[in-house]
Amino acid sequence: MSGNRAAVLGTGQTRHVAKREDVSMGGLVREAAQRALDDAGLAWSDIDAVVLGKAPDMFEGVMMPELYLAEALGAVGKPLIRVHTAGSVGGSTAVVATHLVQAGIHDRVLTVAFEKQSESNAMWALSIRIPFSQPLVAGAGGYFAPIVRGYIRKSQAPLDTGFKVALKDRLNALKNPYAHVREPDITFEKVAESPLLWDPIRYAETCPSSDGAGAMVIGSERAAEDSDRPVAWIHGTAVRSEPTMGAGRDRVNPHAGRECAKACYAEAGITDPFRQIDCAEIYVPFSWFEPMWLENLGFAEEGTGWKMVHDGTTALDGELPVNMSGGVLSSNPIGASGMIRFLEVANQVRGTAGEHQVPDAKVAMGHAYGGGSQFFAMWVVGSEKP
Amino acid sequence: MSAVTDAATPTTVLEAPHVMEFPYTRSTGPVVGAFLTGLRDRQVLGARDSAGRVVVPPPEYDAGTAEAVSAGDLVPVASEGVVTSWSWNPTPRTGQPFDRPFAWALVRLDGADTALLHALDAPRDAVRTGMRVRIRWAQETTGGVHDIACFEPGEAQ
Amino acid sequence: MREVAVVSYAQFATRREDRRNEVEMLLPVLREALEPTGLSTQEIGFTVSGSSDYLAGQAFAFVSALDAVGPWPPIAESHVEMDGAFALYEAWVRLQHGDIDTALVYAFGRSSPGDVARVLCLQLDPYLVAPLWPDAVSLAALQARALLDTGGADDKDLARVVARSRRNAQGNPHAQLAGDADEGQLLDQPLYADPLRKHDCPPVSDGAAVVVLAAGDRARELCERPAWIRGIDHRIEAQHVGARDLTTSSSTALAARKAGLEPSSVDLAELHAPFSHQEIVLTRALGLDEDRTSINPSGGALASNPVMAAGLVRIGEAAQRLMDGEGERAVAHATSGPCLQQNLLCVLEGDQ
Amino acid sequence: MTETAENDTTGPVTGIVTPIRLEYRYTPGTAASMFLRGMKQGEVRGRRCPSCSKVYVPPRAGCPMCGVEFAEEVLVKDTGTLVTFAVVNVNFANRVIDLPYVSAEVLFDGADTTTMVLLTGVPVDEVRMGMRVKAHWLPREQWDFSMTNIDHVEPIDEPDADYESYREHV
Repeated sequence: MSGNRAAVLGTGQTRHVAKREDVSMGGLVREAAQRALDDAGLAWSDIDAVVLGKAPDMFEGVMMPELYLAEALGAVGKPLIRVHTAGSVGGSTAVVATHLVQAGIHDRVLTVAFEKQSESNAMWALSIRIPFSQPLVAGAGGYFAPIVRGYIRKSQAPLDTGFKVALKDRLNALKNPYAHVREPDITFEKVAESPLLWDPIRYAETCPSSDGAGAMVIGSERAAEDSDRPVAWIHGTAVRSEPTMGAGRDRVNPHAGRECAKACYAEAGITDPFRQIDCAEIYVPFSWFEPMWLENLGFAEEGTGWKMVHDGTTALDGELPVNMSGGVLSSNPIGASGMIRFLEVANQVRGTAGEHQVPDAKVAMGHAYGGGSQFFAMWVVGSEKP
Repeated sequence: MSAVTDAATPTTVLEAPHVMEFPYTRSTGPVVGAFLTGLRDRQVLGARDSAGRVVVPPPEYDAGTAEAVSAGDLVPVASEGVVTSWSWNPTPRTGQPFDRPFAWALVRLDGADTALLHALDAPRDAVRTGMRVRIRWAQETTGGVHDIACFEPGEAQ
Repeated sequence: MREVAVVSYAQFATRREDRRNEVEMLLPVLREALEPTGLSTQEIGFTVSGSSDYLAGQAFAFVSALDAVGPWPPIAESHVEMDGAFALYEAWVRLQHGDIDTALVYAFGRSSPGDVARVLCLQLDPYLVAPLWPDAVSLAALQARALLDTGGADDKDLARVVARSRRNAQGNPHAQLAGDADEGQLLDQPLYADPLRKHDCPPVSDGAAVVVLAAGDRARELCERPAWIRGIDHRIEAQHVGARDLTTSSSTALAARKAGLEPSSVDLAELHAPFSHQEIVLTRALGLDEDRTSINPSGGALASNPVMAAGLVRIGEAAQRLMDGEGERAVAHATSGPCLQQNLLCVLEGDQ
Repeated sequence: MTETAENDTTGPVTGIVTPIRLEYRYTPGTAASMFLRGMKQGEVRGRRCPSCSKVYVPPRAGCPMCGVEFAEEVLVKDTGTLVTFAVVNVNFANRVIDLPYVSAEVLFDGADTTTMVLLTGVPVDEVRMGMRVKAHWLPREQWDFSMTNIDHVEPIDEPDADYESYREHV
C-alpha cells in the first residue's frame, strides 16, 4: 500500500446496452454516479472531488467532455480531473481517484468512467485514416488477431481455448443484470460456428460495442469507518506503460503487464497470486486474452494459461474464477470497461456482487489494459483492512 | 499532398489535408429533449434552479446542489429579451448561423435570469448591450437549436 | 503535505511548427529538462502528460508521444486529456504518497494543423451550443464586452496588458510575439472581434513543455534552488457562458483560497490568459496588485499559446524565475474550457 | 451543417444528429517524411538507433525503447519474413478489399520492426508463419509518398524461416 489507507465505499453502473437512446451523456454518467452514491449511502455534498475517465473524445464528438459534464458530475466548485489512457482508462481513472485519497487530500472522491459509443461508431473512430498511413488495420480485431496467432504458436494451445472462454463469459453474463450481451441459449457449438471475423478470432469471441458507465466512491480510512455499508479496502494499485512499436517488444506477454502485476502484488503483500487471490476481473476483449493475461499476471506459467481454461479453474465455481460478471466480452463501454472490472471485484470482496458472487471472496484483482497491449492498470482489493 | 522544404534541415517534410467527419447521433434525454420540443413548438423553456433563478437553457442538473432537474418542472419564458453582451464575428466559420460577418449575443429572455447564446442579425453599428431583441424562428422547426434562426432587433410580434 | 518542488523545466520555442510532429517536438525538450537533474526516464518515479486528441486530429495522439520518453523498461505512467498543468497536479498528488521522490510531467500541442478556435467549439454543450459553432474568439469577445460594460475596465486597459506582454516577451527566447508596441499604437489598430483587436487574442502556437518535480531532500540534491509548491488546487464552474458572471472568475478565487495564496506576498504571477481581458479578470479574482507583483514576466499566453501546454508553461516559467533567483514567491495559473471555466492555481516559493 | 431531429414531428424530441467536420493540415513529421520520400523512389528506408542498434521501419522520430533520436539512415530490402498474420473476413466503411484478405506482419530483411501489409498470391488456408515474401510494387508511374506503393507482398520460393529467427517479433 502506498500512502494513507483508502477503500471503495460504493459502486454503481448502468445496464450496458448497444444504444442508450433515453439519456444524454450527462444522464448516462449520472445514472452510474447516483447509484454509486446511493450504494455508499452518501449525498452529492459529501463528495470532495471528481475524476472522470473516457477513451478518445472522437467516440462522442465532444472535446474534453468533462467540461460540459461538470453539473451532471456534481463537480461545480470542486476539483475535476479527466484521465485518458486508451483502453486502460477505466482502471487508470480509479487509480488516480485512489491516489487523491491515499495522498490525504480528500476524504471522498467520486470516480466515473463512461462511453456512449452509439453517438458515433467505434469502428469508424478506431479506423480514422491518417494521411500517408497504411489503411490495412481493420479495427481492434485486425490489430490483435495476429497477436492471438502468436500466442497460439508460442503456447501450442488447443484451438478451442477461445471458444471455452467465450462460452464461460457469456454464461456468467446471464447472472449479471447489468451485462449487455445475454444469450441464454449459447452453446459451445454456437461459439465455434460463429463467423470467423479476423481468423483466428470468431464473432462470438469478440466484445460488443456498448453504451455504459461505471462509478465508485473512494474514501479515506475515516470515511470507510464512518460508513455503515460494506467497503472494499484497496490493498494495492499500479500502472505501467511501454512503447507501442518497440523493436522486439513482446506483445503476447508484455513486459509492462508483468511489471504492473509485480508492483501491484508487492504493494498488496501478495507473493503467490494464484493462492492468495480469490477471483479476478481481467480485461478480455477477445476470448484468447484470458489465457494470455493469466500468464502475464503470474497466475500461470508462461505458455500454460490455456490449461486453466480447459480444466475449469477460471469458471465461476473454479479455483480462480475470472470475469464473473461476464467481463468485457459481455459488456464493453470502452472507457468504462476498466472501471467496471475494478468495481466488480470491489463488489466481490464487499459481498455485494449478487448472483455472480464468489462465495467468501476476500481478496480480488481488477485489471485493465489499452493501446497496443502497452498500458496497464491494476488493483487488488480486500475485505480486510490492509 | 505537397512537400515543403525547410531551410533548417535538408529533410523535405510532407503535408496533406486530413478531414475528420462524422454525423453524430445524440440522444437528448428528457430535459434537453423537452427544451428542444419546446423550440419546435416555438416556445422557450427554462428551469428554476436552487438559487431561485430561471435558467435558460435548462440545465439537466442543478449547478448549486447537483440535483436532477425534472423535465416536468420546466417553465416557459418569453421569446424576446435584452442583450446582456455581444461580440462581432468578422470571420464566420463553417457551421455558424450566418456566412457573413455577424454578431453573437447573450440574450436574457423576459422571465429568465440567465442569458441564451445565439447569433443576432443586426448591423454592427446598431448592436448595443441592453437593446431589445426577439427570436426569429426558423421557417420550419425540427427540434434543434437551429429552430431559433437567430435573434433580431425588436419586440415579439 | 510533503514538500514538492519544480527542479527542472524546459520548453519548445513556440511557433507554427510545420516540420516536426509531436514526438519530434518533445524529444529535445525532454532531454533538456532531464539533463541538469541527471535522471533517466527509468529513475523517475512517475510520469504523466497532458494533451488533446482533437488538437492533433487523431485518436490516441498521446500514445505515440510517449515514444519520446523512451518508456523502456516499462514505467509508471498516466495521461490526462487536459492541459499539462493538471498533469502536474496529478504528479504532485502521487508524490504525496511518500514512496517515490521524482516525477516527470510533459505536455504538448500543435494548434496550427486545424482551426483551433473552431476545434474548441467541440468543448461546448454538444446539444445546445456546439451545433452553432461559436468559436473561442467570439466567446472570449463576449466575455470582454461584459467586462467593459461594467465600466471596471476600458480598451486602454486591454492595450496596456498587450503592450506589457509584448515588452516582457522580448526577454523570453521561447515567445512567439514580442516587441515594443506602445498602447496608443495598439489602440490605433482596428477592432477585430469587437470589442477585441487581433492583438488581444493569442497567436496560433505549437509547443511542448516539460517539468521535473522532486520531493523533499531529493529536490535539494537535484537542484540548487528548487521552486517549492506551497499550494495547488483547481476548481471548475458550470459551462454555459450565459449563466455565469463572466466579469469575474469564481473558480479562480476559490482555487486560490484553497491553495493558500497570499496575494500581497507574490513577486511574480504567470497567468494563463489567452485573451488580454482575461488577465484583468484573473488579476482581480486573485487580488493581485500590479505595483507589487510582476504579471506575466514571460509575456504570458498572449505571447505564445501552445494549447494543452500553455498552462504547464505558466508553472514552468514561474518556477524557473524562482530557481533563477528572480523572486521569492510566485503564483502560476492554468485555465481550461470556454471563458475561464476551469482554473488551477499553483503557489510557488523559492528555496530560502 | 445544422442538426436535424431524428424524431417524428409530433412526439417529444429524443434525438438530434450533429454533423462534425474538421479539416486539418497533417504532417507526419521529419522521420516519416524521409521514409515516404524513399517510398516515392521505390526504396524501403529505415533508421538505426544509435543506442540499441535496432532498425525501425517505418522510422519514427526516435527510438521508443531508448528515448534517443535516430541518426543513421539505412536501406532495408523489400524481401522479408511473414511473422504473424490475420485472415480478415470483415470490412469497414472506409476500406473495401475483397474478402477474405490476409493482413500480414512482415519483418523486412534488415529491419527490426514488423510492418503490416497485404499478402496475396497464396490460398488463405496455406498462409503460415515464417513464409518468405517479397514486396510487389505498384507500377512506377503510380508511386506516391505512400506505403501503399507496396501494393502487397507475395510468397517467394525460399524455405520458410526458422521460428527461432523471428520468434521475438511474434
